[in-house]
Amino acid sequence: MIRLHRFHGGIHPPTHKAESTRTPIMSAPLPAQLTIPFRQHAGEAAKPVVQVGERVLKGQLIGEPVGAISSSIHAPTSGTITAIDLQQIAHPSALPDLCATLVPDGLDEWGVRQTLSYRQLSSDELQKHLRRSGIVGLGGAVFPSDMKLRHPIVVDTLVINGAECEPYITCDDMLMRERAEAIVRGIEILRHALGTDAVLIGIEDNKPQAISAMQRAVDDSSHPFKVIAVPTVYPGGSAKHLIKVLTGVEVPSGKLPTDVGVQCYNVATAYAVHRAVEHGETLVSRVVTVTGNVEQPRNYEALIGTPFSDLVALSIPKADTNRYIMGGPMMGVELPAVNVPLVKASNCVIAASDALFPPPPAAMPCIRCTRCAQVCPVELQPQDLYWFAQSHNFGKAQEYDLFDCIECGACAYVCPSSIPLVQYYRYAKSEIRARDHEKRAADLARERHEFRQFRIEREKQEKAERLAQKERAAAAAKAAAEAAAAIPTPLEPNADAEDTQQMRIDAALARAKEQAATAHPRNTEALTPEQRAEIEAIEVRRAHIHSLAADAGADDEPPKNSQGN
Amino acid sequence: MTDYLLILIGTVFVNNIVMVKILGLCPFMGVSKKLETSLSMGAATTFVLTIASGSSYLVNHYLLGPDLAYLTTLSFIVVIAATVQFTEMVVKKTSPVLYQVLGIYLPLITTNCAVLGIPLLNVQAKHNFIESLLFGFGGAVGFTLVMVLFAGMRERLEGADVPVIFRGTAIAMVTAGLMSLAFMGFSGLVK
Amino acid sequence: MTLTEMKDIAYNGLWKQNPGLVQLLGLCPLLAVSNTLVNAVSLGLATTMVMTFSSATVAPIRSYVPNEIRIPVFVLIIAVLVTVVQYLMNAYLYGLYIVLGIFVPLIVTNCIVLARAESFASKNPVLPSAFDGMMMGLGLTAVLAVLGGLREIVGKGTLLSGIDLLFGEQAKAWVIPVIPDYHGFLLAILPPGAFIGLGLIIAAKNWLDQRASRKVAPRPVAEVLPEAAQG
Amino acid sequence: MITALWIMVALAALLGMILGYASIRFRVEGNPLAEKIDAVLPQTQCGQCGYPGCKPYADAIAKGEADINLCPPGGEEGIHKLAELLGVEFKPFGENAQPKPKAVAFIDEQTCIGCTLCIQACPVDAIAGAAKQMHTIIASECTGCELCVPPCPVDCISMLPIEEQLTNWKWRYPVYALRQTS
Amino acid sequence: MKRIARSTLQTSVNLVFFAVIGTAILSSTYYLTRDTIAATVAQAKLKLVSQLLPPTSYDNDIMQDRHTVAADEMLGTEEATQAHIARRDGKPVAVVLEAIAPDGYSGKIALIMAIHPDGSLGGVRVVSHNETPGLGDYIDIAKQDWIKTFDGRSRSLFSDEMWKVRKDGGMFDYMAGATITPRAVIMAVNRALQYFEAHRDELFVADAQPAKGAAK
Amino acid sequence: MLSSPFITRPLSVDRIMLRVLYALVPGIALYVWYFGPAILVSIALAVTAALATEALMLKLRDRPLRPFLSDYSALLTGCLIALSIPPLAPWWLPVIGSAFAIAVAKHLYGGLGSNPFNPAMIGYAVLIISFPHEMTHWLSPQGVGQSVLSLGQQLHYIFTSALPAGMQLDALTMSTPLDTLKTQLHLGMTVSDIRDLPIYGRLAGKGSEMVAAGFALGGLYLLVARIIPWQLPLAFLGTLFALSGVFNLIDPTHYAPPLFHWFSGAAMIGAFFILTDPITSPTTARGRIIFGIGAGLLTFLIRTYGGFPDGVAFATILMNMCVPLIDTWTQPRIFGKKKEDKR
Ligand SMILES: Cc1cc2nc3c(=O)[nH]c(=O)nc-3n(C[C@H](O)[C@H](O)[C@H](O)COP(=O)(O)O)c2cc1C
Ligand SMILES: Cc1cc2nc3c(=O)[nH]c(=O)nc-3n(C[C@H](O)[C@H](O)[C@H](O)COP(=O)(O)O)c2cc1C
Ligand SMILES: Cc1cc2nc3c(=O)[nH]c(=O)nc-3n(C[C@H](O)[C@H](O)[C@H](O)COP(=O)(O)O)c2cc1C
Ligand SMILES: Cc1cc2nc3c(=O)[nH]c(=O)nc-3n(C[C@H](O)[C@H](O)[C@H](O)CO)c2cc1C
Ligand code: SF4
Ligand code: SF4
Ligand code: SF4
Ligand code: SF4
Ligand code: FES
Repeated sequence: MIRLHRFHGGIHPPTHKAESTRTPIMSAPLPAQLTIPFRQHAGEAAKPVVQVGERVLKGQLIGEPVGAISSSIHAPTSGTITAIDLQQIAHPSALPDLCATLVPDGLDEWGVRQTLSYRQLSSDELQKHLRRSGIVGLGGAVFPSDMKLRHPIVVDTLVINGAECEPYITCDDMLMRERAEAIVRGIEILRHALGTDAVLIGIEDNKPQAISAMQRAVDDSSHPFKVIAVPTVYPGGSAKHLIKVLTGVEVPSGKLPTDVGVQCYNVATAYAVHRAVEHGETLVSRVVTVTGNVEQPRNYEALIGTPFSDLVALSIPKADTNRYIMGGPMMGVELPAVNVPLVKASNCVIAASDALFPPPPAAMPCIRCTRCAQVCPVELQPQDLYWFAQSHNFGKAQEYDLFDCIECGACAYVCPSSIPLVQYYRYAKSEIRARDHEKRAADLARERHEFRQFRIEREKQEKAERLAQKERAAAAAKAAAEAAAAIPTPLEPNADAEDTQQMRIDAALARAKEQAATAHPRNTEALTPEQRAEIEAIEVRRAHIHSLAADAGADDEPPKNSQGN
Repeated sequence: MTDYLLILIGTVFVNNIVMVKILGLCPFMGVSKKLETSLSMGAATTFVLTIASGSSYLVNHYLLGPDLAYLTTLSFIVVIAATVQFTEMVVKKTSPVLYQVLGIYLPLITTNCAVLGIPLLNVQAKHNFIESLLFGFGGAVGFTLVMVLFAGMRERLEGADVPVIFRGTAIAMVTAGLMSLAFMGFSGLVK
Repeated sequence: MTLTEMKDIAYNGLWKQNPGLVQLLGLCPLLAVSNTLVNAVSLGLATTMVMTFSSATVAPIRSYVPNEIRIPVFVLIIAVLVTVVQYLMNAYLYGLYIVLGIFVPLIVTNCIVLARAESFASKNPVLPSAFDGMMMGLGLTAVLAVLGGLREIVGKGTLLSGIDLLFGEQAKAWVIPVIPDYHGFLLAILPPGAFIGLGLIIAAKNWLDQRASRKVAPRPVAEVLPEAAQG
Repeated sequence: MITALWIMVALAALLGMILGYASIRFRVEGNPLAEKIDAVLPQTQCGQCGYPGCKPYADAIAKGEADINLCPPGGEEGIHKLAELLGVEFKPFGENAQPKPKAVAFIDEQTCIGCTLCIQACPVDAIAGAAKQMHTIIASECTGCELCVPPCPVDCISMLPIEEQLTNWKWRYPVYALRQTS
Repeated sequence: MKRIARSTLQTSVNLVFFAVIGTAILSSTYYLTRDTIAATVAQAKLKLVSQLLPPTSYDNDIMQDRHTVAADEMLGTEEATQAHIARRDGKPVAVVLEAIAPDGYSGKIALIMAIHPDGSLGGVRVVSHNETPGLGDYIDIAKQDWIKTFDGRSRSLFSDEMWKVRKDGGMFDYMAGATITPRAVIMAVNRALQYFEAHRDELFVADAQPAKGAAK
Repeated sequence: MLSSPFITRPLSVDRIMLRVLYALVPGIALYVWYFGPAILVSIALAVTAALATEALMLKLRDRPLRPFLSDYSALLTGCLIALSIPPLAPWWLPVIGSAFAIAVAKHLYGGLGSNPFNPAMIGYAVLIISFPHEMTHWLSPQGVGQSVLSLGQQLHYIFTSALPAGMQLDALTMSTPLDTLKTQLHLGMTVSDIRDLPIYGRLAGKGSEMVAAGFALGGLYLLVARIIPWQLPLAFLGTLFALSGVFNLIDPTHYAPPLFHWFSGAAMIGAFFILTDPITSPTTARGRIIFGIGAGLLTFLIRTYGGFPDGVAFATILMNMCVPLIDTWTQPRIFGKKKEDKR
């Protein structure tokens, strides 16, 4: 038996899971129209690769990844792309984002499905396949799963996250109950790709059926995986905390689990991996819980892009429902409208009414009771973070480890003053990020400005020098002319034209020289590695600027010509 | 030995130079906005004050004597001013940031009443050399202590919903008042 | 020195840059000897005198003093002036001298005296300097008077107590019992009362400034900062 | 009286010597403070502060010649930072120097005649284009200083406020319910 | 090197210049006001004494007719003090003594008292004290007349038992809630009277002459 | 639009404060039992003044009245002030104390949650330095004083400061046990002699020891209900016990025993109700221990050597001054950070 560990804090809100686990997962019917956002994962949004009016097949690529952290987007069913434009999506900002609109033809016709035998695949090939298949973490962070296989450090433990700690959500629970065998196969693929020995499947002990289903599947598969019941406590499903509970290892602040040799995947992600590898199915659907203030709370397997309104209608919302929450009540976001589309991150939608989730009473000032600190799983001092955030003292907030906050909301849950703590933290975090961005822009601008001034100064000097030279030459010429009787002096304009020509060449030369000089900073002995790294970073930036400036300089030259003309 | 300890405790807490003797208030109010600044200012003052009380004892005892008592203030202040100016030059050279942060207050250490007040009180209390030094050092430590505590509170107050007309110096004054109220609790501890 | 210059200097000293309320300099005597109106005004006037003369002295010699001994020399001048005042008080106002105690010699280190010598007198000619010294001193005296009066009324219920120290026995009759049969609120007379009282006065000034600034309509850009518009 | 004079002479001579020595020995050159100030300024280089760019303004502040509330692009935030750095009180903007919303320049491509005047005005080389050709602004390099606007002979440059998008969206400050209901 | 030396010298000379002028001014003021100050100080003390002894009751220059009293435990003093003698027609009328009550509520209470040759008190005054304002400071004549209860009391008329506050069975009033202060004062005065009894002859030295030289 | 989380646990500031008020009930009941009902008048006066000042200040600051008047914090401040001053005091004493506490110590700082000093203790400190005379006349416990006043006579005294003809204030009041101890030690008595005086009971002052026990009982309820953290009372009472124990062992004739310290003065109410004010005490576990130890040390020093009979109030506000620094310097390790990583 494995020894379990504990983490500080945590809360025990009422779970409300029983309501939506009474009936099996139901396939949602094909909606009349699908809206597929191109940004459904962490990192860069995907780039559309289809045209409006184009017919697409189910599983066909419609958006391809851009850059390192990105993923693919696929058509959830066969049909016609009718628009690629800005549409409202499930985001707290209520701002629109780029989406494809797909009108299904009702055939649900699959495109090419490339199945693979994972044992023959290298980790690298598997990564490529997952990226092509649009597999992202379905535990909430939607981080591209292929990236999580790309790790420099040996990973010796694979943790599978079946905790599902948030109230109301049951999609993972139902998935484990009904498709345990497929999940185990997915886990085996991930294990193979990571090359780990130990696999720990952590499931909260309030899901006995899921635990036994998973145990049975593991036993049947005869893989040496361990299914472990972990104590029910929110946020026990947070990757770092689950790892702490299962292995006793604390992932250091600001580091990734892989840095301590552990990797963590959600059960639904494992299932999606299984479908992608062994059935060739790209990620076009997911299981989502519809619960809360509805007549028939249950789980649906629904296509990505399905309007939430369709799903909710299936479960029949009660009359007093007045808003909808995507995700759980602790970390979810309120939907700006009920017809926004289901995305890969949507594990749950809760119909809410004021009776179910009473609006919080007016916030009172913080009385420093530290109930928040007692429940914070990261052992932060939420009351201090709040104090700094509300007074815009961001430096101090950062000093007090604001960025270690996982926004779990446990603090706000217990706060007797009903302060929207998490919102303060999010506010402070976005401000700090924006400021960092501005700071970088300012540094860049300074360098560009300084470089420009340097260039102008140098050009002025050179011009002056040449003028002096010319005068000297003229004097010499005059003397010579006087000596050799009256020969007309050369015309000024001519000299000038020559001069500008010369000047350009000189400038280019000087620029090259200067670049050579700055590219190798002096004074580099006896530096710490950090300083070296910093210098290197600066060099990279500088080189970039110079190349830009050089371009601009090239553009600069014509004007001189025009003056000369 | 216990006498010396009592002098130290007495000057730091019971007869705290700022809160009870009401000396040295301008830097106390001026340089206490940030914890770090107040610590540095405290250190600079401690340095100057200890030297000032030692050297003024020497001046008073060996140079002036009872006949020239009327020169006390003049000679003390010249010695102190020179000490401060010297410290200023050294700080400016060695730590420009500290110099900037201490700003106008560094030359104003000269006019920190405590720096003259303590030597004068030393003369009044007929302290010997060691006692004078301890008195100066203790006074400065007391000064640093309250300034650091005060700075801590002011930093925290930054986030408070203080009525507009009280923001800044007014609430700082009130806080200083409540601090001196608290320091009255020490009264009688060392007679 | 033109009239507007004088007005500016006076306005700065008495209100805008008031030493006690805005610059927060010269706080020690301000807080320590403002327990009665008489003490407060006496020390204030003594300080004003010193400031006027010190500024007047510093201004003419300012260009002859090398930088590195600037402060010692200024302080020396101030110290001489203060000690002279001290002896005069000792000789002719003995009772008051005893009451004001150590704070008379401490005028030497009253920050505001040196601060004005440094920041004004060392950059301006004699007349404006002397006037500035006087106005700053009067500004401090005014705050001292308000604080002293306030503390005396709240603390003791009287005004002008101790006036006999200045004008002899017969002046005892001048003491005004503002609140008859008053219990006395000692807090006001003790150091905490001084701090809190000054805090309240500063707040009151803020309040007045706030009200005043609301009344003034925003002026057009060019008028406010002609230099900036040109630069 | 004579003794008094002698004592003071001796004291003064001694201290004078110490100070005279120290003033040479501990002399400092340059002003490291200006660089610290410059690091706080937004580097928009717009000259709204009345100085030809951020660095000159920083120098002026360091010398005590300029006030800290003259840089509108820095915002109140910037004044706070300067106040903190210099250990002085915060000072709000004057009525004539209020910050504007952030913007980038945009060249109307139809109107641009390619005169290159804007290129010469831009302090950070954020405009690309050749003579007699249409110019464009590298939006990511533009600091929004507006210096390119006045030189343009055909008024084709306009400042577009930076709009909020998903990528630069920020969480809002929670509205304090208490003050609302009052 | 030379630069340093020159600068050093220059600074020095400069500072000396100002110091000389300053000292000269200061010294002159001092010498000009010295006598006035001495007179004022004596006057102040005389005023205090006049509260203890009616000026009409003696005819000598009481400030000059004085001698030094060594520190004594009975007086509570730690340094030598001055005793002044009042005479009428050459005969001693009273001696003015300084005493200290060491055990006030907040430290020492300095007293001055006039004692007639018969051991009765001319009067007592508190010169300085740190008692709680509003509570223990009623011993100060500026606050209340309590201290006048000592007028005319003597040890020959009242036994030790009577030299207590009423609460402890003695004859002195007190203010409820502040008995420590009066206890200290009463005890100090009683002790001073005992000292007087023991040293009566030394105190009234017949040939006590006007002290030579002015007060410092 | 609201942001997550959308559910909260049903607890609120007013409920916390209300429970603290409930916890004061046993102490107050015993107070009435031993000293008569005058204290109830005092509480009523202080609470009324506190609420009125709170309302006035909220109005001046342009803040909503209802949520803040009904959070019971001003009520609690008023109660604690009334409990720390003599019950038979002129009416203006509790009124000035509460008004000062709420107006200056609380609202100038921004009201609930922002005040660095414990308002009640500031109120007490202002009163004791301004009106030492009124603040040192405590009612004798019933059966000890020479005479007893009826409730009517007490009310009459409170509002007019006039006693029934021929009665002396002294006959009704006495110094507190701590004060008496100090005075008598000053006069040369030994601790054991002093404790034979009629005003002393088994542990400390007659009557007042039981009141302290009542507060301790209420305090235990607060501990069990997790309204207050355990570190504060433990560190405070522990330090007080240890210090007085050591001194008592060394010299029992001049130093009172630990239990005497525990059950006299404001030690119990201080340990459970005053030091624990969440707003003015540290937020970290280690900080709370330091705070408690500091307060215990200062209380003992002031009681034994200082000028005031009890030191709890001054110890509290002196330690309040240190809270920001204590908090800054005792930040706990966070998840995933090693000790050395700490700033
Ligand atoms: C910026 C970023 C970079 C990451 N890089 C890696 C990586 O290189 N390798 C990896 O295995 N996981 C990586 N992850 C994923 C994390 O290990 C983690 O699984 C993921 O953030 C989801 O965690 P959950 O929300 O706790 O938040 C990265 C995550 C983020 C946000
Ligand atoms: C507060 C919090 C609670 C979480 N709860 C769960 C959970 O219950 N189940 C889960 O799979 N992931 C949960 N996550 C996300 C995990 O940290 C992590 O992102 C996920 O397990 C990584 O797997 P994936 O990349 O396959 O999604 C939670 C994250 C946070 C911050
Ligand atoms: C703050 C404070 C200051 C006090 N100051 C004095 C004082 O100056 N003189 C005094 O005799 N008692 C003073 N007391 C009172 C003593 O503590 C003590 O109660 C009193 O002297 C004993 O009087 P009783 O014997 O009449 O009860 C003070 C008490 C307190 C609380
Ligand atoms: C456990 C606890 C103890 C408290 N103790 C005090 C106290 O000692 N003094 C006080 O004025 N308020 C006290 N309060 C009330 C409230 O916190 C106090 O009025 C605030 O300091 C006002 O901002 C207490 C509240 C709680 C919950
Ligand atoms: S939201 Fe942040 S501060 Fe609050 S409990 Fe969670 S991790 Fe801690
Ligand atoms: S739970 Fe709320 S009231 Fe309590 S300390 Fe935390 S933020 Fe403040
Ligand atoms: S106003 Fe413009 S030029 Fe001046 S500092 Fe600010 S950004 Fe730089
Ligand atoms: S493009 Fe125009 S607005 Fe942008 S930085 Fe250049 S000059 Fe300024
Ligand atoms: S420090 Fe400025 S007057 Fe005392």
